[in-house]
Amino acid sequence: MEFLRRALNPWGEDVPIGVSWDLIWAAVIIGAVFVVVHALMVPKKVATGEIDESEAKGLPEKLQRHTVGARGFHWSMSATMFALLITAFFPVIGIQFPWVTIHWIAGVLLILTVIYHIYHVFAKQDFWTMWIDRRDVEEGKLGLKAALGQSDAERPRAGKYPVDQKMFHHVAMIATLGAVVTGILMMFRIDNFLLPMNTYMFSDATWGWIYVIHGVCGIGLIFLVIAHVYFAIRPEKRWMTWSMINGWIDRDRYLENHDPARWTVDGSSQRAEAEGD
Amino acid sequence: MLDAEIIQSRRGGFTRRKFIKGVIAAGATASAAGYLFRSSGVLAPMLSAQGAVERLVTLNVNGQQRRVDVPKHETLAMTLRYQLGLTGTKLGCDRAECGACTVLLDGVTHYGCSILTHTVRGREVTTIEGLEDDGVLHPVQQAVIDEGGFQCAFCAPGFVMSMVGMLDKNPAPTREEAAVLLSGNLCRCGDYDKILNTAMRAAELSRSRA
Amino acid sequence: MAVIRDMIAPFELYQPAGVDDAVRLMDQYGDEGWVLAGGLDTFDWFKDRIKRPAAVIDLAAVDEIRGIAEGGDGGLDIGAMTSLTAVAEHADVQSRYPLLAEAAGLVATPQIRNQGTLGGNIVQDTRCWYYRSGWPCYRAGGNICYASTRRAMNREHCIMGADRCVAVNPSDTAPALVALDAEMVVASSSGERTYAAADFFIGPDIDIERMTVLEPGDLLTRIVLPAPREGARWYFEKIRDRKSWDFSLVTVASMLQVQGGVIQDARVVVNSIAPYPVRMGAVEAAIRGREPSEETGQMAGEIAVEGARALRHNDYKIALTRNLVKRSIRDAA
Amino acid sequence: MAERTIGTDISPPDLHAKITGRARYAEDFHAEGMAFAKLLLSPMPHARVRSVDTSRAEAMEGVLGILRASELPRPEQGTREGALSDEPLYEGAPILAVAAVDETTAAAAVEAIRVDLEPLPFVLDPLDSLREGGPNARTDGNVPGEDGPTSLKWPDSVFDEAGPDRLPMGEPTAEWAIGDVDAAFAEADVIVEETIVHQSVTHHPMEPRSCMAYWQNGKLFLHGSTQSTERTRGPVAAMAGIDVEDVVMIGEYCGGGFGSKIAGVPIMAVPAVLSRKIGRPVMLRITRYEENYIGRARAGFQGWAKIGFRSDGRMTALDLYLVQDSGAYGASDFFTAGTVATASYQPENMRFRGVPVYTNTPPRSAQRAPGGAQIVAMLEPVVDKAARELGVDRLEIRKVNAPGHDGWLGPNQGPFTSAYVREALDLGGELFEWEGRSQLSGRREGTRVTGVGMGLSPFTAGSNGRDGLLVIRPDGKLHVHQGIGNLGTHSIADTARAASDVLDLDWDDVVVVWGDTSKHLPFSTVQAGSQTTHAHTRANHAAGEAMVGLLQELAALELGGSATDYRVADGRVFRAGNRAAGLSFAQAAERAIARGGKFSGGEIPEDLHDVTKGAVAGLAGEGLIAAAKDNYGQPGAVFTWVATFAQVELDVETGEVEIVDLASATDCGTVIHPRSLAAQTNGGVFQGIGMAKSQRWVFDPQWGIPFTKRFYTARPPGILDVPLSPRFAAVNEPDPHTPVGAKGIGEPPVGAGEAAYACAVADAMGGLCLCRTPLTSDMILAELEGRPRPYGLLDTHV
Repeated sequence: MEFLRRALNPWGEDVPIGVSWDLIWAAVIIGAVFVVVHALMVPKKVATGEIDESEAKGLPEKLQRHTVGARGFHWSMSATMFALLITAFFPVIGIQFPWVTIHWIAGVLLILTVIYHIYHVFAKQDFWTMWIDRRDVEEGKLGLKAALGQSDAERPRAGKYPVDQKMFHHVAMIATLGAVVTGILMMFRIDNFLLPMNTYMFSDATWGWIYVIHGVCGIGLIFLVIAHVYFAIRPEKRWMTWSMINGWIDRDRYLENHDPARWTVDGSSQRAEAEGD
Repeated sequence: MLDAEIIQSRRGGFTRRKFIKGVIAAGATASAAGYLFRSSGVLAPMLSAQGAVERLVTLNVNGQQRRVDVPKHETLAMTLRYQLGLTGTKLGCDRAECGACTVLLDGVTHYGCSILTHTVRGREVTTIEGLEDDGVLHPVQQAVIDEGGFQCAFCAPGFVMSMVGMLDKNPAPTREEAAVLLSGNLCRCGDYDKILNTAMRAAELSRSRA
Repeated sequence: MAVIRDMIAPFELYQPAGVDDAVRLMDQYGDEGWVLAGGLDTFDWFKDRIKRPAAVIDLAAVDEIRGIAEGGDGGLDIGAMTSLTAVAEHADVQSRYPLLAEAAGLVATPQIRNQGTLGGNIVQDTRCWYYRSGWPCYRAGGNICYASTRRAMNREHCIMGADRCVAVNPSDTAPALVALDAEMVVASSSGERTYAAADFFIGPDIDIERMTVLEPGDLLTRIVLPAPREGARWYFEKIRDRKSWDFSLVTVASMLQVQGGVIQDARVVVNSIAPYPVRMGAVEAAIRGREPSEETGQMAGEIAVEGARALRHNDYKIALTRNLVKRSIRDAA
Repeated sequence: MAERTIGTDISPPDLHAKITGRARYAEDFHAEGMAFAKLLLSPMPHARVRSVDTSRAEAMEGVLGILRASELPRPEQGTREGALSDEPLYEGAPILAVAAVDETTAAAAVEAIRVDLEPLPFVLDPLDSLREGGPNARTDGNVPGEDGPTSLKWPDSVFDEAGPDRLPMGEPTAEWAIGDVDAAFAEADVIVEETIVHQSVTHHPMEPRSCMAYWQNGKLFLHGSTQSTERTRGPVAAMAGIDVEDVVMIGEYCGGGFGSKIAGVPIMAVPAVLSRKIGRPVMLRITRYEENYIGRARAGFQGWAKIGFRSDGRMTALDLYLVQDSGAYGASDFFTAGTVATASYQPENMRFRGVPVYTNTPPRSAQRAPGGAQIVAMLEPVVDKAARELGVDRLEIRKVNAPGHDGWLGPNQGPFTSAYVREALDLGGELFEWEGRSQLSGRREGTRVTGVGMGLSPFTAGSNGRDGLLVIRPDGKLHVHQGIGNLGTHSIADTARAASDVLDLDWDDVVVVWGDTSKHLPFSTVQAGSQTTHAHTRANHAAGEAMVGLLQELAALELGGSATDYRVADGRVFRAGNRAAGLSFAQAAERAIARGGKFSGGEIPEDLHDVTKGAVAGLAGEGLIAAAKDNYGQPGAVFTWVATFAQVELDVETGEVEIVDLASATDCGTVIHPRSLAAQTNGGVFQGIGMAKSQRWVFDPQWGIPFTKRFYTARPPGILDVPLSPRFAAVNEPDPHTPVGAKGIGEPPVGAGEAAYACAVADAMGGLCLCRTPLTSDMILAELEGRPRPYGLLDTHV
C-alpha cells in the first residue's frame, strides 16, 4: 500500500500531491478492528455503586461537568467535523456531490468554534484540567494493566477528565489543528471570498506536504471519530455522554469516577447554569 | 538491398520499375524486421491475451493483399511507411492535424497517423502510390502537373488524396466547396490558391475522363 | 523522468463484435481498459504517453451501434459509433435536426468527421492545455488548477461553472444535443440507463476528473432524438480562431418554438464557457412570451452572462456569450 | 529558335515524383540495420545537468548507444548552439540522445534515464531580464556582447518613467541615426507615437527536421531536410568534427524551411555522430512536438515608434526603439528591422535603437523576412493612423515616401540596384481598385463592418558571386548542376532557365541535377534571404555564356573558322547563316570528351570557389563542361517590394474577421515563372496573415513552458482562413544590374500580408490601431466592447 500520492510536476520533478486515499479504508478498518477488539476484550466496568459516603457530604445531587459553552462548542465542533469528514471522503469513495463549498465553509465554522474553545479554556475554564500530569500517567498505567487483566489493582479515580479522555483530546487536537492550519492554507488555492487566490504561495513540493498533512489529519480524524463515537455509546460511559448533552453528572458518578481531590466541584449545576457563560 | 536503394535514388530519376521493385523489396525485409517496433525487450511481455487480436494481419493496400506482422499499437501511417515501404504517406504532425498522412479507407479520407492498422483490416486502403493506373496518372495527379501545384510538396500526397476523396463526394465542387473538403490538410507554404486551382482542374479532368 | 511524446505505449487490443462483449471487456479491465471509438481524442492521450492503458477495446467492429434509424415517437436513434460525417450528411438529420447537422459538420476537419464518431465527440475530454500537458492538476488527480492562477494562460477557459478546475467542455455536438433535448443511452454490465442530455454532462463540483456521468465500465451506445418540435427555429454558431481544426471559443445552440410571432418555448445552450454545456434556464424563462427581436435578444444576452466571472485572459467570453445568445434569439431561422 | 523559357510557366521537373509518392524526403530513407534515436528534452526552461544516470537504459535489451553533449564538437562560431546541451536554455532543449534497435525501445530507454537537473533562474519576457535584479536567460548574460553574452540592466527609473503601457527605453546595445530626429519632430505637422508589439512564432515547416545518417568508407552520408544542399556540408562537417570533403549531403527535397533549415540544422549532429559511435545507420525522426522546440522561431519585438510627417504625408522623422526577444541563442532581426524601415519610407531623419535580449524560449533564426515582416506589420498601421490625421490617402502616403531608383537603404544610405516601388503600388492599387474600395471603409451591413487596408513590404532579394556549372553530356542534354536546395520555390528549375535561354535551348533538353553533393554540385548561395533567384540566374547565365564560348571554340576547332563565326541555338552550335554546318550538343559532348582539357573539365577557371573546382574535377571527362563565376557586379542592394491590399469584414458582435478580397503586386524584376511567382507571393502573404490573425505563441509564466506545441494550438492558417482567390500582378521591369533582370520574392510578401490585414482590421475599427500581432478575435471584441484588455500593451505571447 502506498502512503502518498505522488506526481511529476511540470518540470518533471517527483513531488507529493496528497495522502493515499487507501488510507481512508485503513482508518475505517483500524477503527472497526479497534472497536471490535475493545468491545470483546475490555469488560464492561459496571458501576459498583460503592461510594464513600463521607465524600458525598455537602455535594448536590447534580454536579456540573460541562458548561453550556463547552457543550455548545463540543456539538458544533462535532457537527462541523462530520460535515467536513463527509464532504471530504464521501466523494472520494464514490458518493459524489458538490462538496468543496460546504467543506470550506464547515472548515471556517470549525475554526470559529476552535477559536472560541481556545479563548474559553484560557479565559473561563481551567486550562490545566486537560493537562496530563504525573498522576494521570500513573492512572493510565494502572488502568492499562487493569484493562489487560494484568493487575487486580483498582484503577485510581481521575480528575475532571480521565487520562484516556485527555489523551484522546490531545490527539484529536493535533489532528484538528493540523487539518485546520493546512486547510486555511489550502483555501488560498480555491476560489473563496475570504482569502485571495495565491496558488503559487509555496513551492509545489511544500504544497504537496500541506495536502499530505491535511489528508493524514483528516484520515486520522476518521479513526478518532469512530473511537470517540464508540466510547460515547458504550454503556459504562453513557453518563459522560449524557453530561455532554445536559451538562451535569450525578453525585454518585462523580464520586465513583473522579477523585474529589483532583476535581473539586463546588456549587450545584443549577447555579452554574444560572450564571451561564 | 537498402544501400542499393539509396544509391539508386541518389543517381536520380527513378524509373517506375525500379521504384516498384524497391518498394516491394523494402516491404519484404521490413515486414520481417519491423522498423519502428523491431521488438527488442519492450514488446516481449506483450503476449496476446485470450480473445485479443492477432498480430499477423492481411491488409488490402492499393489493391494488393499484404501480409504484415503489426504491433497492436501501430498506426496505419507507420505500417505503410515502415513495414510496407510506402513512404509517400507523410507524417507532418502525427496528430491528425495537418493531413499529410491522408489515405483513403474504402474511398473515404482518413488520417493515417490516427487510426490503428488493426482497425482497417478488411478495408481497402489507398495511398498516393496506388493512384496511378497502369502508368497513367490519376486526374488529380494530372491536374497538379497541369497547374504546377505545390511548393515544398510535403503536404502534396495528403492533399492529392483529399482531392481524390473530394471528387468521389462532389464531382463538381465550387471553389468554396472544394476548400471545405480540403480543409483537413495544411500547407505551410500557403499554396492554397494553386491547390484550389488544381482541385478545380482535377474535377474538370475527372469529369472529362468519366 | 524525461518526457517522450508521439510514441504510443504498447497495449493489448480487443475488437469485440458487440456491445455485450465490449462491456464485458471493459468490466474485466476496469481502470486499465480504454474504449476506442474514432480515436481522435484517444490517440492524443496515447501519443502523449499520459494514458497508458493495459488494454484497448476498439469498437470499430461493433456495428450494432453504428448508423441512424427511425426512433419511436417520430424521433431518430443514432448509434454512438456513427461518424460525424454520416450525422452531418444524413438526409433526415439535415431536414429534421439541422442544428445537429450543422454542429457535426463544424467539427474539426473532413478527415476527422469521417473517422470521429458522434459518441466520441460527446464524451471527449477537455482541451485545457495544462491538463493535456500531463500536469498533475485536479482533473488529473492532483491538488492544483494551473489554469486559474493569477498569471495563467486561460483565454480558452471557463467563465462559469468552475469549481477549482476551470476547463471547458469542447464538444460541438453536445450543446446541440442538449438544445434538442436528446437522450443518451448508456450500457454497462448492470444494464442500460438513459440520461437526458443535460444531465449527462457533469461539472468539477461533482467530479473533477470526469466530464460526463460515464464511469469505467459504462459505454454510451445511442443518442435518441425526440420528434422535432412544431414551429421550431434554430440557431447554431461556433466561434473559433481558425475555420477548420479548431475548438470553439464559445458555441451557442438554440431552439425556439415561435407561434404567432411569440416565443412559446425555448432551449438555449452555450458551450465552451463552462465545464459542461450550459443550459440557460433563466434566459429561456425570460424570453417566453416575447417576440424574437433584437430587444429580447439583448435582454437574453444580459441574463445569460449574469454571474459570469472572467479569468485573467477570458473576459471576452462574457461579451461573446452575451452577443451569441442575443444572436441566437434575434437571428434564429 | 527555341522558345525563351524565362517568363513562361513550366511544370517543375520534380513534380511528378512529388505527387506519386516517389519524392523521398529525409525520413523516407531506410538503411539496412538502421537504428532509431530519440532525444531526451529538458523539462525545465533553464537548468544545469548535475548528473545523468543511464544505467537502467543501458541495461535494456536493444539499446545501442547514448550520446551526450560532451561527445559533440563544441561549436565555436555563430550562436554556439550545440545539438545537445548540459545547460539547457529552454524547455525542450535536447540534453542527450539514445539509439536503439527500434523507436519503442529508444523511447523506453529515454524514459528510464534519470537526469538530475538543477533549476536555474529563467526569463520569458525580455523586459523582465532588463530590470535590476531580473533573471538572465543565460548564466553568462542576457544580451550579446563583443565576446559572447554580457549582462545589461536598466535602472528602475527607466521602467517607472515608462509606466506599464509604454516601452521602457534604457541604454540600447545598437544605435544609429540619420539627420536629427528631434529637430524634425519640432517641425513636423503630425506626430504619431505607438507602443508596438510583435510575437515570436515557430516556423513549423510541414516536414520536421528528421535526419538519417550512415558512414561508408570514412564518409558521412547524411539524409536531411535542408534549404541549401551544397552549403549544408560545411556546417555538418563542423558538427561532426570531420573534413567537409567527407560529407555527402543528400537532400533532394525539403519539406519547407522558411529560414529554419538554411544550411542544415544543429540536430543533424546527433545521427551523424551517433551512427559513427554505434557503427550503424541512425534515423532521428523529429516529431512535431520536438519541431516546436528545436524547429526555430521568428524573433518577437516589444517596441516603440514615434513618427513625424509633413502635411503632404512625407515622413520627416522616424524614431524607433526595438527590444528583441532573442530566444536562447539570439537573432539579428531587430537590426534588419531598422534597415527595412528605411526601404519603406526613406525617412528624412531617423533614429534607431535596439536591444536584443536572450530569453529561455526556443532558438530563433531567420524566418521569411526576418525583422522585415515584423517592422512592416508594426509600422504600417501607425502610418495609416498618421494618414488619417493628415487627411492623406493611405496609398498616396506610401507613394510619397517610397524610394525611387535614387532611393537609399539603411544607416549607410547605400543605393538600390532598382526600385519600381511606386509602379508596384500603382499596379496593386489598380488591381485592387483601391480608389473605389477604400470608399467602402466603415460600411456596415448587419453586424459586419468593412475595413480596407494595405501594406508595403520591402526585403533584400539577391546576392552575387556564386558559381554556375553546366555539362553537355553525350545524351545531348544540358545538365545544369545546382548546389542550391529544393525547398519548393522551383528555383532549382527556374534559375536553370538562365542557362538554357543563353544557349537558346529547348527546356525539354535541360536536365537539372540537384539534391546530392556526390553529384558534383557547384558553390552556391545558402538558400535564404531570397538570394537564390537573383544569384543563380546570374551564375547560370555566366556559365551559359561560358558554355556558348566553349561550344563556339570547339566548333571552330572541329569545323574550321573562328569561334565568332558560330552561333548556338536549339541544341546545336552552327556556323552563322548555315544551320547544317555545325555540331549537335551530343556531338559536341563527344568531341569535348575526346579533346579533354578545358572542354571537359581538365582546366578549371581560377576564380571558381574550391567547391566548384572539386565538382568540375569530379565531372571531368563526362562531357562538355562549363563552369563560371558570377562576375557581373552589383552596384547596390538588391531589394524586392510587395504591396498587398486587403478588404475585410469584421463582425462587431464576435470580433471575427473575414478577408473578402486580397490583391498583391510586386517589383521583383523580371518575372521568370509567373505561376510560381504568384504562388510564392500569395503563400508568403498567407503566412503573414496567419501571423497577424491566428498563429500564436503562449507560455505559462510560472513554469516557462509553451503550450502552442501543436498545430491546433499554434494555429497556422488553413485553407478556410485565407481568401480563396487572391489576385496578383508583377511590375515585371528587369533589374538593370543583373543579366536576367530577376530579383527574389520569398521574403517580402509576409510582411505585406501581415500589414494589409492589420491595417484593414484597424480600418474596420475606425482607425483604432492595436499595433500588435496576433490580433485575435478576442482582443478585437474586447476593444469593441470597451471591456478590459486581457493583456498588457507590452505583453507578447498571450
